[in-house]
Amino acid sequence: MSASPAAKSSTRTTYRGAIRSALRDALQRDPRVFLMGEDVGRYGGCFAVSKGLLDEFGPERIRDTPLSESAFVGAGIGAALGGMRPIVEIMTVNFSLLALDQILNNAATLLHMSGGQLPVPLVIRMTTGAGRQLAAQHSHSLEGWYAHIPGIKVLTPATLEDARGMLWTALEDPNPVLIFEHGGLYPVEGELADDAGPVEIAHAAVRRPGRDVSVFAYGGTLAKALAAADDLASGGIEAEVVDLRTLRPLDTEGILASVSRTHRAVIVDEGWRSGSISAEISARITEHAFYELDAPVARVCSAEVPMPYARHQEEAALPQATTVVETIRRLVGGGDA
Amino acid sequence: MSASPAAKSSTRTTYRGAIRSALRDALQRDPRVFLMGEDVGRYGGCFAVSKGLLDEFGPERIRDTPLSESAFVGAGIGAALGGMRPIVEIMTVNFSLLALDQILNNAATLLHMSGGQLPVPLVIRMTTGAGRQLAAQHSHSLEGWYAHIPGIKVLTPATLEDARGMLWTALEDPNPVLIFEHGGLYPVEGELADDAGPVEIAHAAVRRPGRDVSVFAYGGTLAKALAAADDLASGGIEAEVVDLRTLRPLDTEGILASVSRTHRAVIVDEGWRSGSISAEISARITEHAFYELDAPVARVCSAEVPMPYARHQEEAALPQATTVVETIRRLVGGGDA
Amino acid sequence: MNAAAAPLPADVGADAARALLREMLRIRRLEEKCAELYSGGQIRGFLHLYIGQEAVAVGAMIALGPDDAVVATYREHGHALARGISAVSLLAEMFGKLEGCCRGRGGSMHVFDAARRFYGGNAIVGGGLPIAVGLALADRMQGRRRVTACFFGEGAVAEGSFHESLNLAALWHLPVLFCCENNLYAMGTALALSEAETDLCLKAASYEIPAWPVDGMDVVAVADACRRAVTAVRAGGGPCFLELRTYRFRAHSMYDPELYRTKEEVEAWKRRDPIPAYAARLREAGLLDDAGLAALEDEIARELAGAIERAEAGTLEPVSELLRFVYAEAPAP
Amino acid sequence: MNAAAAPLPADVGADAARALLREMLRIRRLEEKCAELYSGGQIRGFLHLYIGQEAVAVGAMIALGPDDAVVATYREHGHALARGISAVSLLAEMFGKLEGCCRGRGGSMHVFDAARRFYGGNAIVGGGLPIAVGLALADRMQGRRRVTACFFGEGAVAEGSFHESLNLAALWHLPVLFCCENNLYAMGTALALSEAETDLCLKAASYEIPAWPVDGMDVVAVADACRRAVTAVRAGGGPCFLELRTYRFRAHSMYDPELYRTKEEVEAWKRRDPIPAYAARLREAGLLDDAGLAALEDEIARELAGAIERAEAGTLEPVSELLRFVYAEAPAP
Ligand SMILES: Cc1ncc(C[n+]2csc(CCOP(=O)(O)OP(=O)(O)O)c2C)c(N)n1
Ligand SMILES: Cc1ncc(C[n+]2csc(CCOP(=O)(O)OP(=O)(O)O)c2C)c(N)n1
Ligand SMILES: [Mg+2]
Ligand SMILES: [Mg+2]
Repeated sequence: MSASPAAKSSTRTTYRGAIRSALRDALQRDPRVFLMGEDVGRYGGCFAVSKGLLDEFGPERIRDTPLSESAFVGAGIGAALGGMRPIVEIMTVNFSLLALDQILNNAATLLHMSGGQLPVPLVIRMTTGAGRQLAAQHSHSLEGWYAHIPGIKVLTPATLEDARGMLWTALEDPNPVLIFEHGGLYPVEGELADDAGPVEIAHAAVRRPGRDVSVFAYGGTLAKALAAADDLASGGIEAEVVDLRTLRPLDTEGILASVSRTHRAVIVDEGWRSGSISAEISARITEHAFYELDAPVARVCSAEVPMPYARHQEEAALPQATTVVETIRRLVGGGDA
Repeated sequence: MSASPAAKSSTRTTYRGAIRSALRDALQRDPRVFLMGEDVGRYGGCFAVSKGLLDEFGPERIRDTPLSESAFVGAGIGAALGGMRPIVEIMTVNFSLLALDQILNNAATLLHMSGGQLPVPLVIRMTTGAGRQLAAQHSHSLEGWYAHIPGIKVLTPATLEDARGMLWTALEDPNPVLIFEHGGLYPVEGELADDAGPVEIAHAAVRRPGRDVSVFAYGGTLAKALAAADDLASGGIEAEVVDLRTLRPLDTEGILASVSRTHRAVIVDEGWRSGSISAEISARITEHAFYELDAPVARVCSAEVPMPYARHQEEAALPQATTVVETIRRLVGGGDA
Repeated sequence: MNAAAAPLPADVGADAARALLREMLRIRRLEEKCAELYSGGQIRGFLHLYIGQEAVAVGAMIALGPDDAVVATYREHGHALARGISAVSLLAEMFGKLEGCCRGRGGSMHVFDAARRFYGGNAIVGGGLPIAVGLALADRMQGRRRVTACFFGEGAVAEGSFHESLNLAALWHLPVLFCCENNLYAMGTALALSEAETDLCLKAASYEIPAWPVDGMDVVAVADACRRAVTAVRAGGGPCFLELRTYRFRAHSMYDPELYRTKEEVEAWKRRDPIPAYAARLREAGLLDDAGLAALEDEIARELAGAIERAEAGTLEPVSELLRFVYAEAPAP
Repeated sequence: MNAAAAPLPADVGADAARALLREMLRIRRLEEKCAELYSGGQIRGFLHLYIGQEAVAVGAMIALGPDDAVVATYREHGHALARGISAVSLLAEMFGKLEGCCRGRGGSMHVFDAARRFYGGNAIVGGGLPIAVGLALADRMQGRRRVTACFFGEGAVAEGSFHESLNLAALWHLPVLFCCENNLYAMGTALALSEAETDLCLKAASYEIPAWPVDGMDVVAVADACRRAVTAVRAGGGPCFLELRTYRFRAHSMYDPELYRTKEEVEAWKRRDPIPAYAARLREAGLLDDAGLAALEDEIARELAGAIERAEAGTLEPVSELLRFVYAEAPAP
């Protein structure tokens, strides 16, 4: 673990692989860390993220749980209170509703209502998002919705670096941290520095600078925003793509800094439009940068519909790069989005 | 039940009484209607809303349930599918998280994902809100959060007429309808027409006209908005107070109509600020009426904190008429809110 | 009479006895096609095959009448077919076509058919149980002598909704038949790793629900047990619980590398395959011969080929209709 | 030896025996004061009195060591006092004062004391059980021979979290002592209206958890049962479940009109009041006389008067600190 001379070398891996090595790393570094969730062990993880970890760390630290989302999330809270550093995996966000009482009424409140006595250093990971024809009960994107809850942090890694580094940072955070991994990202490949380590989680990141419009995206929508920016660039519009990274607490300053450069903003959000995190971002921009805006803030969100199975309907329901392009063209062209 | 000559007469009652008579009325009118929930029967309802109904309608139709929020809400869905018109009472919104999977994954999706085959004519009532020193786990205002979910409707009666009339309308609606009753409103007294009947739920209502600023409120915040408007009027500022009434679907047109009259908007919302329904309203106003606005849309929300027990801290955490007044003064005075 | 050794379910004629074989075979062959179609990319999303468990759905469905209701899980092709939903309607659904039973919106995991009182197709483990309780409550309150059969895997037993639902059904004496298909695994989690008490009938007993285990690889045993249970439930005695001991021969879904069980274990269970076992019994009883079986296979192959062709020829729901039925278009009946 | 008739818990000396009475009396008198203070508006929000159930908390707490953990509900004044949280800290909390154990943020329903491993004060029925399981898991994984005692009412038994938690604790052999305080009502809902099977120990048995009923009106029986159970749990045998049969003499909370039970029923239970019953046994054993009792009452009255005075003199948390501790200020230890 010491800084090696080969520190600048990198390895080709996937988002999945980056999370797996982050897990392995955490388990090696801190004996208080353990992973618990449905099928994280013998099955190898529903999305193969934890494959191999059971053999390496044994069933005490890689704990297959019964189908009991409420109990094992609550047990994660209790274990955190008891001095452990649990990583609880909820297989997908769709099942997290069964544990929401524990998350909102306990994890998020214990420190405050105990007058500062009881920090809950718990990490909850879950897969989120649509795009794989999994239909109405398996396609939710609720990370923006979770960001409503004070007392928790909400992280949405969109890159390999963040997939690798956010877990470490989350484990060092004394608060309950929810990490949403977009299911569509697991197979995404890229280079990852061999010495990739923890990343700060307080700031949004400009993934592509531009002067004409700010495009805010996160997790599964970042790639769409970048594709849209590429497309627009060929038409002479320079979009600045900002990866929000953390949905709670939002990096308001980072958002405003970008808007103050571009004077236009679009948010690309896989959540249902009404009451989405994109609404919050829009509201904050209006509140703080109203007089800087050359056009109303626009949103590209999911259609407000339980996700249909059929591919063409799912595509129609989700934000797409093409919709982002059209929206920005309208915005920069001067019309309302 | 025929239109009587005394139709214009009215009776002094409470918000609680209005709901009780709406329940009684529904139970009398339609044999498919029944009420089910914790302590709705023998106890008389946690907030005495259903007091007396067990004696009148018997235990088949006034069903005390075990403490099993997930099962009895799901049973409400099933009973609706089976031809009944269930009214499920979740004692308070705080416990509704235990039933959220049933609400979001079943009630809200069944019609769409079955291709239109399975409407779910279910009414779920629950108490919401803070203000009675019930602390962090008993003070949530999640109605705006629920409004994120497509497939359900969200009603927030603020007046006696709506408390009396929305239940009827909800029962005639083929969709799952959630009615949030603010706990602080139950004892509020007023006159209610003896022939008060169903009310439409598609539109917001102007409760006090004004030309200088639109104040949007609902449920428990309406009275605060009206109080603020009174106060402001003495200083020459005429606030138009709009009662949103229904949080999903939002009456966008009604909201915009008011803003186009006043050119300024404030939303008063008991939810936590980030990701609240007030953010959605702000975003919509920006999207549709940006060029009409003389000032950025402002929000007065709850502090983002698990609600503390101590009275002074609870008061500090909640939106208050005084904060609304200050916000509007700043807004109309020309500064940012 | 030893039910497990009986050639036919009690009181069932020769044609009905053969029909049990046909139904099991239809499910088997349809799902084998599904696996191919999935590899070919025509079916997508999650696909959970029922292969190995056919005796359960087929045996149970003959115990139900047309007015009874069925609630199932994401592993419900077998139940849907056995309940009378056509292969073409099912396949078109999996192809995402408008002609599918749910307009292509549900796919493999969400099969619904209101006319047949087939209420899903629920993809949240344990999510269907409260709904079954409610359907039964509606029947009870409306004085209808109907039964709601609720199918779920043994993995669901650990969920809170199982506990709440069984208690509610028992407390209110509701006409629910709880059919727990114990195929020993929930994804990769063996029953002993998910339940402190692995005798599932004992669990049911803790709600005072009569419960008994059934050999789920024996369609006759399943049919007899379900008919007995349905009779008791319909008579107003409250819910019953059956533990149907079975096994899935295929992976949990098309993504599953099956790291958690041995080939030997799978092979051992395959030797108890309910279809050849039942076919042999029909032969012994003189109700089936080689020609009869060949004819049956042929009939099913033709049915499925036709169904696939028609499903493929189906249309796509117009994108303009994406938002239809988020809310109902007409008052509820 | 018949435990119910024993004058003292086994192996407990005279002082300790008298301490049991003192603790029960402290709780009783404190809560009587709370009721007054509520009427006077000094305590607000929901207030759930433990009066009638004191033998449970007092008997159970003496079975625990300082390293063990306690999880309780919104009806937890008794547990908090018996665990060593001071009356002044508790009262200041109920007055909403900074000097309260939670800075006045929790109030009556949310008493916490990290130093005493007192983890609430949970106001969601059933919400504490999973947390207790996790605390026990942490102890197990860190090789500490500690026990977590988890208190909840019989109403919680219907919740899904009860089921999931008992299963998890049993499956993983975790050191949890589940203390179910069966006071026969959940608000206004009698046990028979909420459970199909009202024998709660049978329910626990369905997770293979050893369970036995205890006379919760008898502090000696409670203490003996808890010590036996704690010994088993600490030895690594996995969880135990105790059904502590008790009764609350007062309304559910200060708002409850008590329509659901008769005065006669309440009176009948009051004749089994654990405090006079135990006092009588101490007298019989020669450990208490009139003067002793009067001295005790006096001592408690003085303690409480002092505590109220100090709590009243407490300060209010500055409004500027409202947002403190929404997130932690320092890394977790
Ligand atoms: C609440 C919930 N948690 C997790 C999942 C993911 N999942 C889908 S099927 C399954 C296994 C269920 O096993 P079982 O109930 O035995 O049914 P089987 O698949 O064996 O038919 C799991 C864990 C889910 N769909 N819902
Ligand atoms: C999940 C949930 N549902 C409902 C309530 C409202 N409620 C508070 S206490 C209570 C009764 C609980 O009864 P029991 O568990 O027997 O405990 P007791 O009050 O008798 O001590 C109810 C229904 C709640 N706090 N949490
Ligand atoms: Mg299974
Ligand atoms: Mg009780």
